Amino acid sequence: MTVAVQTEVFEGPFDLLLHLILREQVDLYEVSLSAIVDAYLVELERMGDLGLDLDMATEFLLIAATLVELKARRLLPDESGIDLDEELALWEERDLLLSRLLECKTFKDAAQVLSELEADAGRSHPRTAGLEDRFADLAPDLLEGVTPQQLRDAFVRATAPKPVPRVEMDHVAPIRLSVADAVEELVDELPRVGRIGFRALTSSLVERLEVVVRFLAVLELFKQGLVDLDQPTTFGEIEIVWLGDEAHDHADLAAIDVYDG
Amino acid sequence: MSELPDDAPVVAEARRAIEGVLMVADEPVDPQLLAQLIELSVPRVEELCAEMAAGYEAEERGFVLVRVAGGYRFQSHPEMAPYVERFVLDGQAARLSAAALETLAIVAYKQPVSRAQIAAIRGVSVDGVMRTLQQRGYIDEIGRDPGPGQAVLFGTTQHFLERLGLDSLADLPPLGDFVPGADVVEALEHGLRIEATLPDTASLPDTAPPAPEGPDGPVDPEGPTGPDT
Amino acid sequence: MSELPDDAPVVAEARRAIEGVLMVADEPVDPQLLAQLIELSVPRVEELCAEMAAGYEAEERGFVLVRVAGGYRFQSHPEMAPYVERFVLDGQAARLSAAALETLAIVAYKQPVSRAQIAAIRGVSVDGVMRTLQQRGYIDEIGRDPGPGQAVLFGTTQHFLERLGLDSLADLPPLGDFVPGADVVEALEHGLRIEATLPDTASLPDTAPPAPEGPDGPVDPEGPTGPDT
Repeated sequence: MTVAVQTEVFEGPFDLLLHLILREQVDLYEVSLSAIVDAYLVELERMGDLGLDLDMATEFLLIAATLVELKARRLLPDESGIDLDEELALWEERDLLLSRLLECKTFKDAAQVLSELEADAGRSHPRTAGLEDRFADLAPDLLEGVTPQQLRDAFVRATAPKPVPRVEMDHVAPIRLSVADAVEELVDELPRVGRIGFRALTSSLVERLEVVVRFLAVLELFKQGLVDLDQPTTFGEIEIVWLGDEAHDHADLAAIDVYDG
Repeated sequence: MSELPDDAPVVAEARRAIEGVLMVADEPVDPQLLAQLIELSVPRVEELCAEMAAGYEAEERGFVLVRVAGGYRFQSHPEMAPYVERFVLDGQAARLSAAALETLAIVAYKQPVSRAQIAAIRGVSVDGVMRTLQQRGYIDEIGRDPGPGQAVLFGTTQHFLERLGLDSLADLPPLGDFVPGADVVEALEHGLRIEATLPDTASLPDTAPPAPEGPDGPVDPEGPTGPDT
Repeated sequence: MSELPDDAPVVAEARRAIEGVLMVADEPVDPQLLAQLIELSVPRVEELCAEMAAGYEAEERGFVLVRVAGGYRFQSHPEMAPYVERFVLDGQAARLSAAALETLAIVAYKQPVSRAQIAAIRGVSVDGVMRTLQQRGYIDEIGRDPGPGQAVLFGTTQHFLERLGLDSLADLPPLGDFVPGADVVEALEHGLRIEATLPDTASLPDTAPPAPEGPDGPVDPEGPTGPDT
């Protein structure tokens, strides 16, 4: 089951963020962006090994994007350029993220206790032997009230295919853009420009989701060794450098289909 | 008791272990198996069980430890039968569990069928349920598989037909349209994935026919949570 | 024991009857039903069961009498697990994954709750995990949201209580116990600190929502800031 993509340590993006902040005592403003992105990349890679869950991957990236946004504001203290509404929105975003992290932590701890309860209870096994034969005739007829129709329905139910574990993607469906498409665009575009900043690469995009998909596509290319990612200065722009040759064989990109539900 | 003092802790532990195991066993437990579990000799185990049985009787417990069908098991004390009878008559929900009904349905429609075949369809062990059904006289052994292993084959009984008000098996409601498609059956039998073949997955939640179409499985009346949240 | 001498035979018989009935039960038996069977009051039955349970423990039996999911049943003693587990090996359900446990915790504490609400808290889609939990009988659909969309609402089952050894949901440790302490909140706030860039920092405290609402705070009505935002 894909959602059971359980890395040993992190169950999801909140988890990783919780970990980064609480266990590593990371101050997101004092650590370099690349460290955080690296941590997320490592997680993505681990997830990839286990069969990537696009949902979770996207969520990871969204959180990463939020963090980048938070950091970006911090790093560009151009007061004239920042509009009040945006600033307030940022605060709201932060508080939302904060309360979600707290909620996540609460249920994580609660789950731990439930798990202990179950483990304790699991050491004791119930008696289920049931009725002894000598009482069998006594019990009222168990088929009382059961119709042949119900029996047929039960058969249909019993023989219906059991849900097959698989990557759930339908709910990401209304996307007009897929990672595979984005990769294709990039493979088309990057050889021509050679080197480009991520910001420039996404400047024409309106929706956050599009940016995320683009980001995911960049990561995919990085994973495949077709681009190099560089962040020349701490907190700086991410630079993407094309490593592949001019006419990259698209067939090599077949693997991306994994993302594409 | 005849143990030497040194033996006492071992014996006490062995008794507890036997009590624990017999409490959860659905079937009489072979003394051989008990001996293996608690690492004592079979005669020693039998001696212990006899002592325990006598002990329960002496303490006037509501249960007894008996040796039946080649093994030991706990059962209610015969003198408690009036209470147990009342419990059976008033208390026990007088209906088949969903699991039992499904198992019975499989036997009815697929007979002759072996336990293993039913377990394969249901995806769980069906021993307990099969025993109940047999105990109730709804199903019975009707032969043996000629193949290797000679698995016992089960079928429904005359009593079953009577209870359902049917003259013969031919009167069972036809499965008709509800028979899963050949691809589905095959996929089930081979434990394969069924790939969605509908062209427009985005519209699936609304248009997908009820049961066993896609890999999403039949049970999601709400449709995928997602875009509509 | 506190019974008057006159009471003694009645009590002894009641104990035996309870033992006998529980021996043939395959699920926890409601004290109400026991009371009816042995013609004593429910509190009296509960008192007796508690005494019996304490008695078995004192006698170092290999089994225990527990109250779980609203009823009484016999179980093997947890200390006998090493023996019993070798015996009931195949009956062992696989442990729940961390994801499943966290989802289960949300359902347990927030029920009735919809898939979308859970996904909002978890930050990931929970469809697969929910299906696993439902298949394994821990949760079930318990109704529909009266609001628009009529989302299916989920809650925990009887089986959940049995698996966790709880008598009722009231026995769950209070959620308040798990709300992160001030140190954690502070660490998180620090980690997500935004340095004010507005000219007038004094106005910030008003506009920024105060402290986080904590886990019981409003769930993001828009669902996860997921792919669909």
